[in-house]
Order: sequence, then C-alpha cells, then structure tokens
Amino acid sequence: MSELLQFLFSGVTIGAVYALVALGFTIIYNASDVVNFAQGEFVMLGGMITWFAHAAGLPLPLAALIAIAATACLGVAMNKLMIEPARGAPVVSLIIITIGASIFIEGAAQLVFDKQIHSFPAFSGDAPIRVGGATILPQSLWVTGGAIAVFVGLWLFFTRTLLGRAVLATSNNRLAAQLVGINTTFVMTLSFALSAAIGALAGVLATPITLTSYGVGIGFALKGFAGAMLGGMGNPKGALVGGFAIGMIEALTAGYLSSQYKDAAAFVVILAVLFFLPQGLFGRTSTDRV
Amino acid sequence: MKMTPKTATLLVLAALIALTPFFFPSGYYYRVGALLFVNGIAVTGMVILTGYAGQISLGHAGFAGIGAYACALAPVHWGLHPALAVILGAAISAILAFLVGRPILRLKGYYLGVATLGLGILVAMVLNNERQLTGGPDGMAVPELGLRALLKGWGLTLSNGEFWYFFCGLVLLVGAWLALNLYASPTGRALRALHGSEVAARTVGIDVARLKLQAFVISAVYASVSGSLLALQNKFVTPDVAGFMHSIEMVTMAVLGGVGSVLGAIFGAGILTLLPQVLTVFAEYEQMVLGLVMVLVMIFLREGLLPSVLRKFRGKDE
Amino acid sequence: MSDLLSIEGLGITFGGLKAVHDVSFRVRPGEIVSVIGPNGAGKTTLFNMISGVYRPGAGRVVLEGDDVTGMEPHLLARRGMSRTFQNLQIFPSMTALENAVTGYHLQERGPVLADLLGLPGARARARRAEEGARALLARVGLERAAERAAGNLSYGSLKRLEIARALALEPKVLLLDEPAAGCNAVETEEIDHLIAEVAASGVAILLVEHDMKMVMRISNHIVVLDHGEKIAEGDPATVSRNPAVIAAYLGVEEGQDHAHG
Amino acid sequence: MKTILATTALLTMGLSSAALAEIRLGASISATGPAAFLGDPEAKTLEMLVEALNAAGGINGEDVKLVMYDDGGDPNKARTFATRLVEDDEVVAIIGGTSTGTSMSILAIAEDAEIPFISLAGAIDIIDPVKPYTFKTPHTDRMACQKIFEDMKAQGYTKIGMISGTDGFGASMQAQCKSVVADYGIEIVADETYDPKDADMTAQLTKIRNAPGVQAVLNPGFGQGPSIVTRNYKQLDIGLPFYQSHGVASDGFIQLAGAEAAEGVRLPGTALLVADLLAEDDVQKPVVTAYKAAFEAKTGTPVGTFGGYAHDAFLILTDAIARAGSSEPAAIRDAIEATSGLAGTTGVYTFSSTDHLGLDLSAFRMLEIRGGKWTLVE
Repeated sequence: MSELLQFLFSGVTIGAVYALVALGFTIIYNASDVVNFAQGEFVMLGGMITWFAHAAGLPLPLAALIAIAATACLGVAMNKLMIEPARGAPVVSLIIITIGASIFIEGAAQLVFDKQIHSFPAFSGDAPIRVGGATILPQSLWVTGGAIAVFVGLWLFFTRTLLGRAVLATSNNRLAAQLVGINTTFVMTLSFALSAAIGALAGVLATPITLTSYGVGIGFALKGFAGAMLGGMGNPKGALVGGFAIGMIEALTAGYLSSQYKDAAAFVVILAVLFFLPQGLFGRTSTDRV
Repeated sequence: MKMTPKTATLLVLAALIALTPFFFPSGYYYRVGALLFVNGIAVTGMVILTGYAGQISLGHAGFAGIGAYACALAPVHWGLHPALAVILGAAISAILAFLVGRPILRLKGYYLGVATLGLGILVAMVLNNERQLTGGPDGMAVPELGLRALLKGWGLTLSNGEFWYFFCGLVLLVGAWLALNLYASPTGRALRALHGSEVAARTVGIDVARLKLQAFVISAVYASVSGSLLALQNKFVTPDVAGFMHSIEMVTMAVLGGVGSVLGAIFGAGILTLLPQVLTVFAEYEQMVLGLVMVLVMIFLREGLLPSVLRKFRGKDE
Repeated sequence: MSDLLSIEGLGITFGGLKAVHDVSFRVRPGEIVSVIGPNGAGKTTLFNMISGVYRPGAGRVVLEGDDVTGMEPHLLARRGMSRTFQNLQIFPSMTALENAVTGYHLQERGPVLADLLGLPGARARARRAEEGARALLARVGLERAAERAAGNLSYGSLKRLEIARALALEPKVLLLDEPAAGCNAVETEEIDHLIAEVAASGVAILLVEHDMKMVMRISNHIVVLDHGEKIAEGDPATVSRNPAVIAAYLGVEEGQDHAHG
Repeated sequence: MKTILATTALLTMGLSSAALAEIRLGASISATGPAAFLGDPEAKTLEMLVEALNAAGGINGEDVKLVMYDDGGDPNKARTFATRLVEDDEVVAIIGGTSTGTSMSILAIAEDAEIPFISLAGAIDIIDPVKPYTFKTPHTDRMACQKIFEDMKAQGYTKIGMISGTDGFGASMQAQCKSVVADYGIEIVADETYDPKDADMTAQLTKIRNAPGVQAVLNPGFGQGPSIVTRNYKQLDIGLPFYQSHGVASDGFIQLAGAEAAEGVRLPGTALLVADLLAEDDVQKPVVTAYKAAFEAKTGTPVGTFGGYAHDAFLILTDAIARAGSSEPAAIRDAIEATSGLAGTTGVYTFSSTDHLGLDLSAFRMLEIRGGKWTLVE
C-alpha cells in the first residue's frame, strides 16, 4: 500500500513538471496554431537564469522574477523575429523554425552560461513530508501547486476575460478577429510573453528537483508536447491531465513493470488514445468544411 | 531540345557524383560525399511522404535504425550476407510501416507528428534497452559488405572512402530515379492530389488511406536503406541512428532544400551534411549558426533553398 | 425509366441543430434535378451526405438499387458518383492538366511497384490519363491553361476545371455544387450547354445553383429546401408558382452570398 | 552546382592550411550533446595543456598544434571527424572519444590509418582485444565494478540492489558489474534503470528497498541522474550503504546532491579528488596538484575525473613523442607502448604489448563523502 502511494507520489512529481511544460504550449497554440518546440528552452532559461542571478548574490525570489521576466521578453522577441515573418507557413516549416530556435537558444545558453549542471535550494527545504509510509518533497507540492494555479489562471483567462476570448478568436479566424476590432498583433505578443513566462516558471519551480543545464530543454519540450497532445492541444484541461497522466504512467510502469520501458509505456498509451480519439482526450473535433 | 525534369534531375545528379571527386583535395571529402548521399537517400523518401503526399513524420529515424541494425544483427545471428540484410531490414521496415501506418495516418498535423515521434522513440528505446542483442547504447560492430573485395577481384581497386562514395552515389541515383518515376505516375499524381485536398481526392475515387499508407511504406524503405548503408559504411552502429534528432535532421534536410522536388531535397541533404563540417571554423558558435540557418531559410525561402534559388536565376516567370 | 439515385428521408443534425431533415427525392438517368433554397437551407450539407463526405444521421441513399448510405466517397466514386464543390477543392500545386488527370485515377490506377519502376504499363496508363484529360480540358475550354499551375487560374476557370475532373470519372450521377458561381454570362451559358450535353448522354445530374434563370432553363425537376426541409418539388413551372417557395425566397433573393447552403 | 563547388572551395580554404615544423595532434571530443558534462572539461583541459606546453617551448623545440572537433557525442560524426583528422589535417595522433560509441568509431579509422589513438572512454572493448594503435587512459568500467565489489565484500554485503542510467556509461557499467558480481559472492537482487533526463527515481528506489534482503545499493551513471538518485535515496530514508560510480567523481556531485544527501556515499575515485589528502611521497601528488591548480585557475570550475583522463592522454602522448624523438605515427606508437611508471592524475601508467590500458586496480582509491568533502577509505 505504501508502495503504491510512493509510486503515485513519484508520478505526481514527474507529472506536475510535464503538466507545467504542457500548459506553456497551450497559449501560443491557441493564438496561432503553432506548436512551439522551443518551449523547453524557456523552461531551461527559467532555471539557468535563476541559478546565475542567485549565484551572483541576488535573493532567490528576485532571481526567479528576473528569470521569468527575461524569458518573457525573449518569447516576445522570438515571436517578432521568427514567428510573425513566417505567418501562413505549413506545419512542417513551423516545426523546423521552432526547432531551429530551440537549437539556437541552446547554443547561446552554453556560451552565455556554461555547460555544467546546476541547481538552487528548494523553496521549503528538503525535509520529506511523510504520508502513510510514503514520502514526497515539499518542492513537488510547489510544482504541483504551480501547475494547478497556472491551469486555473489559464482557464479563467480563456473563459472569463475579454482578452482570453480574443486569443481564442484569433486562433479560430484571424481575419474575422481583426474585423471585430481585435488587435491580433498584440494578442500574439501577449501569447508569446505568457507562454514563455509559464515555461520559465516551470523551470524555476522544477529545477530544485530536476536540476538544470543548457541541454535540458529538448527533453522537457518532448515530454510536454506529448502531454499536451495526449490531452488535446490547446486545451488547458488537456495539458494538465495529459501531463499528469504521462507522469503517472511512467511512475507506475517503473514501479510495477519495467523501469527500462516506462517511457515506452507512455508513448504506447498516447498512440492508443490517438487511435480512438484523434484529437486527444479533450481536443476539439473538427469536420472538413467543403 | 526540351528535357523532362526527370532526365534533367538524373543528369545533374550523375554529373555531380562523377565529377566532384576531381576537386577533392583529400580522402576525407569522399567520406563527406558518401554521408551526403546516404542522407540524400533518406531525404528522397521524405519527398515521397512529405513532398508528394503532404504527410509529416517525426520518427523516420526509427526505420533507419531498423535498417542499420538489420545489417549488424542478421549476419551475426543468422549468418545472412550483409547485402541480404539490407533487404531484410527494408522488409521489416516496410512491414512495421504497413502495420502501424493505417491507424497513425488517420491523424493530421501535429497529432500525426506526435504519433510518428512516438513510433521512432519506441524503436530507439528497444535498440537502446535490448543490450543482449544490440549492445545497448555503446553500439555494436557491423560486418564488412564485401563488395569492395569483389570489385578488386574484377580488377577495380578502390579505397574504402572511394568505394562508399560511388556505391552510395549509385544507390542514391536509383532512389532518385524511382521517386521521379513515381512523381508522374498515376500513384504519384494521386498522392499529390490528396496533399492538395483530401476531400476532393476521395471524391475522384482515390483511396486516401491506402495511398498514404503506400507513401509511408515506401519512405520507410528509403529510410531503412539509408540506415543500412550508414551502418555498413561505418562498420559500427549505435542507437543514435534511430534517435529523435536524426528524425528531425531528415525532415529538416528535405524541407530546407525544397521537399517538393527530389533535387531540392538532396540539395538540402547536401547543405546540412556540409554545414557541420564548415561550421567547425565557428567552434562554439556552431550550434547557434545551425539554428539560425534553419530559421532564416524557412522564413525567407519558404519553398526551400533550391526552388528559391532557381527562381532567382530564372527571374519571375511563372 | 427506373430510378438511378433515390434519396429517402435523409437527415443530419449538427450540435442539436437539424441541418437537414427528412428529405426525399429521386433522380433518373439523363435527368437534371436542381436543389434550390435560400442560403443556409442545407443544400451543400445534403450534397455532402449523398457523396459520402458526411455520414447521414437518418435516412438512406440508394444508388442503382443498392443502399450506399454513409459509404466512403472513394467507394461511391467507383459506383459512378462524381461531384464538384461549392468552395472549390482543386489541387493548387498541380497543373490544370494534372488536376484533370486525377479524375482518371479509377480507370488508370495500377500497382504501385509498376509506377515506381516506371514500367511501360505504368507509363501507358499515365499517358492514357493525360490524353483523356487534354480532351476534357478542351471540352470545358481550358486547353490553353493545361500546363499552368491550378493555383494561378481564375475562379471561373477553376469551376470548369472541377467539372472536367468530375467528368473524367465517366460518372452515372454527377453532383454539381454551384457550377456557374463567379462566371460571367458567356461562361455561364457554356456551362449550361455542357450540362445539357452531359445529361443527354444519360448521366443523371444533381445541381445546386443560385442562378435561377439557369435553373429554370435546364432543370427537369426542382427540389426546394428551406431550413433543412423539403418545402416543394416539381417541374420548374410548378415550383416557381408555389406560394411556399415564394415566401421562402422573400427578402432573400438569389444573391452572390457564399455562406454554406 | 555552383553552390556546391563554392562550398567545397570554402571547406578547402578554411581547413587545410597546414604549416610545417609543428607536431599536429588531433582530438574529437563531445564538448556538446548528452555527454558534454564529460567532454567539456576534457576539451578545456586539452586546450589549456597545449597552450602551456607551447609556452614552455613545445616538444623537443617543436610547437604542438591541436586540431580539435566537437562530435556532439554522435559516433557517426566522430567517424567523419576522425577521417578528417587523418586524411585532411594529417595529424600524427588522435585523442578523444569521450564516450564508448565515439571511441569505437574513431578507433576503426585510426587503426586503418595506423595512427596512435588514445581513448577517454570506459568500456573494456576498446582495448580488449588489444589493437596495435589504440590505447586508453580511464579505468575500465569493469575495474570500477571490481573495486566497488571488493569494498562490499570486505563489508560483508552479499545482496545488493542496482539502479543504472540508460545512457552509454550507465548501461555499460551495469552490464560489466553484472558479469563480475558473482566472483565476489554477491547477488544482485534488484536491477532498475532510469533515463538520464528523469526527474524522479523514487519509484525505482522503492522497488529496490522492498527487494528481500538487500544490504547495499549501487548507482552507475553520470550527469544529473546520480544526483537526483542520491537525493531521492535520502528522501526515502533508505539508510542502506550507498555506492556511486567514478562517473560522478567531482565536487560538482556533492554540490548538486547536497552534502546532507551525499553523506556516506562511497565511490571509486582517483587521486585528483583528494589531492591535498595524498601522502607527500605519493608519486601522483605533484602531477595531481599541478593539474588541479592550473585547471581551477583557468576555468573556475572544480576538477573532475574526466578532465583528468584528457590530461593523462595528453601527458602520455607528449611523453612518448619526446622519448621517440620523432613525430612519425609508428614511432609514437612504439614509444607509448614502452611507457613505464608514468604518473598521471588517474594512476601510474605502464603499457605493454599486451596491455593498452596500463593501469591496475590500485590506481582506484575508494572514497567516501564525509561532511561535504571527499575522504579516503582505507
């Protein structure tokens, strides 16, 4: 029993990280139908900038804020310089552009920072919390709380605010959105800033658990992408559920079946779900309009 | 005299393969050339899948992995000749593509992307984890193809580098010829039709699911042969050949050069094969430059390098 | 003469809304049947159900006595059904000729290996399809545009290109969704003749068209839809006098509106 | 066509500007990619040593030119760069192969071209069977396993659990350990793995803890994985003796895992980590102290075992060239094979025609982390 509980805790810890990364994908996707494979680099930057600012003597909360703000600015720059000029390009070109951006940021990070692995102290110490014979680190609760908070925030944003609806409207029909007076350029800028900030927040929260280095981005991007697709790209609920689901599958497979094939189990589940639900668990179904 | 695009493409390719060695200052250039051709083969398969049929795959390195490990495993475990192992690998890749293709190819866009990504990762994972069989992440040795010795027996003596350069070049020519045949054939036109509009393709009687599957299987065979040639040439193979980055590399080469045409995609393979060799002069800036090239080409030369360059040459006659 | 195509109580709902409800009518070989109605009446949705693009929620589609309800479009094509689209579904990166060639897919398709190897048989098939396509392009007046990329052709040309592609299938039933939209008077008249000619060869034609003059001129039979339901049917003269039809059209005269029918 | 020719021209121009009267050495290192954590200090060490050597007058008055490529950990790239070093740059010897995969690729080229090659990777396959031109500086991972099992046996442990990374380093060591473990009367009762990018290993560790009779746990791996495993080990309060591998033998590991979690962790390390604890008469003391001081001054990061491997490779190579009095590859090879009692950071090297590793188990020192510092276990 305590064994199962420990596996679940492990799943929560991993899943919360994935969910937070997956949530970062949703806003940009909703505004522009672009899956930004550089999302993982935002996570890396969140961790690395915080570490460097902290190592330079700044208090951790301030360092984290700087990291999130700087990453958000980078997100905006990426939109202006790479995504806006490529509007209307096919999916495969956009994949290459965002992967190119990811490679570029990774290359820059190893020059600006270094190639070492870093970490900073957990926010509430390392004393594990004991529940029914299993343990979980306080930082896992921070990540989980962060994922849920971002989810609630996004959900309110998309359903309750005019701006959030403007983002969705821009995604559905850019021209129509412009005609009803939505400043779609601003919506795009905002989306990239928010997505990048969420990515950086993920990096800040997760680094005390996962550690960080210049190369961690692509791994986060893949797992977050997988989580977001499992849940249904664009839907915050899907990202949250998809991320946690993958974490749980990995932990339970590692616990009960084979730790070697836990990542395989996650992808088998994704393939199986897409077989029955081609738009993911909570994705919008679309029909060809002819 | 008017040449068909097919003849023109094959002539250009053959001339490049035959003539560039005259400019090679050292044997190392044969190695780079052979790599270029190996990549060119994989990328020609991407032209059929992505350029003709409009389907994305982020997992084709998985098939390259199958082709590569077939050459490593079959001769050792079942005493198969390496040349037959290439065919075995292609057959296994084709069967796998056939089995998983139908459900996967119902998906569209990014969903197809994540499904193929998963497929590639699963193959890479098996190669990495089944250490008893594959040697795990440290890789395993691949036996000699033996064709070079055979040629020597017939009085044609080639260095190892020269042999692989010309052999891979020849296979690439055959691969390009097949892809060009397909382009103008009823099947090729049906593939390009479903790329343009699936609904319209279905209403003219095209079995979209079946044709996508055919393109998927064919491109898997190309990737597999490319993996086999890489393994035989290196006489050594590691699971990296099936890795995610290799999949991305294949797609990027094809799209960067111009996935709509065989020559364009091979041109892209050339650029991305040469680039890391040229970029060593940038030392630690190498990665940044590579990323930047990918972004800039996709933004400013949307159809890919070769079509854009050709258009510049011709002026704007459309 | 017996029915070629029979529509029996066809219906579909989208998100609780009855887009088409209980529509029935029949088409005989060589007959031109027009489906008219105000915008949003469900005409294109009806076409999509008949041609297998949408799976009907209720009713049957019977083709030559066989129930083909919800059958995949490519299988319907094999049974002799062919169509064009209201909002154009061409293959933009292919030339006009190649677009028309795809219409010969069913007749000239062959083993993929033969196509890959460029075997003589495969080349012969490709050539036959091209010859047929050239003849068809000439028939719709597009022979001069054969080598141009379809994406660069005018709207009217594309409408005709779609008809050529649909004719290539040598269909028994041809569904034409606003074939004359965006065409000038001369072009409309050409299409007019073409349709009549095709019908004369024994093909059953189902037509959605906003140009009432054309509809009245060429139809043998007219089905009127409003809010997804059939409100009248009969020959042109009968239908044009029907009070329900006149009421449905009041204020929404046949316009150039391109909303979904 | 034009572009390809232009590119070819560019390649030629930029890259084959050979000067005479210098000794050209080649290196292919994984300075980026998944093994960058190992390759980066190796690359920095080589650059630093070449600079220092030339400043001190080179070898026998000749300058050394180091041509170094970053293979990113990709064996295919490594093979291409090895070909380039041999055919185009015309080097007389090659250092490199951060990982086993890249080393195996370079090895084939070097042997064909009959050019000495010193690998920096662990697997025993590199030098067993002995190949004429291939040498290596690190201990084999089998030796690391043996050293650890020796210690476990001395402590009386007979049932252990293993948790290994699925990267080349972890997987290779896992396999080697399993092949020698029986010699020490030890049984592996739990055998788990993790992906190097994993965020949490408590599931695997819970399984190991619950394996019946387990007395100690071993974690072969490098990079961030072992740090996370060590933290999770502490989180679960497993309490059993915990062994790491030489893959994490650097101060960075203690920092990342945290001194508290790392307390009591044992691993087979090299003299480099305990430079100041070495006896004054230890033959390794001068070389270890000098390298540690130079590297840390130059890079500002603590030394690790892996940089030390590169240091030793360079030392062996330059020593051999000096003794051979020639920069002919064959002469260098013979001189390397004749190396005897050469003290490096990893151990004291003595090569022979049947031993191209030149180290024995005595070069490994069993270390234990106490109070956030390395201590010697004797």
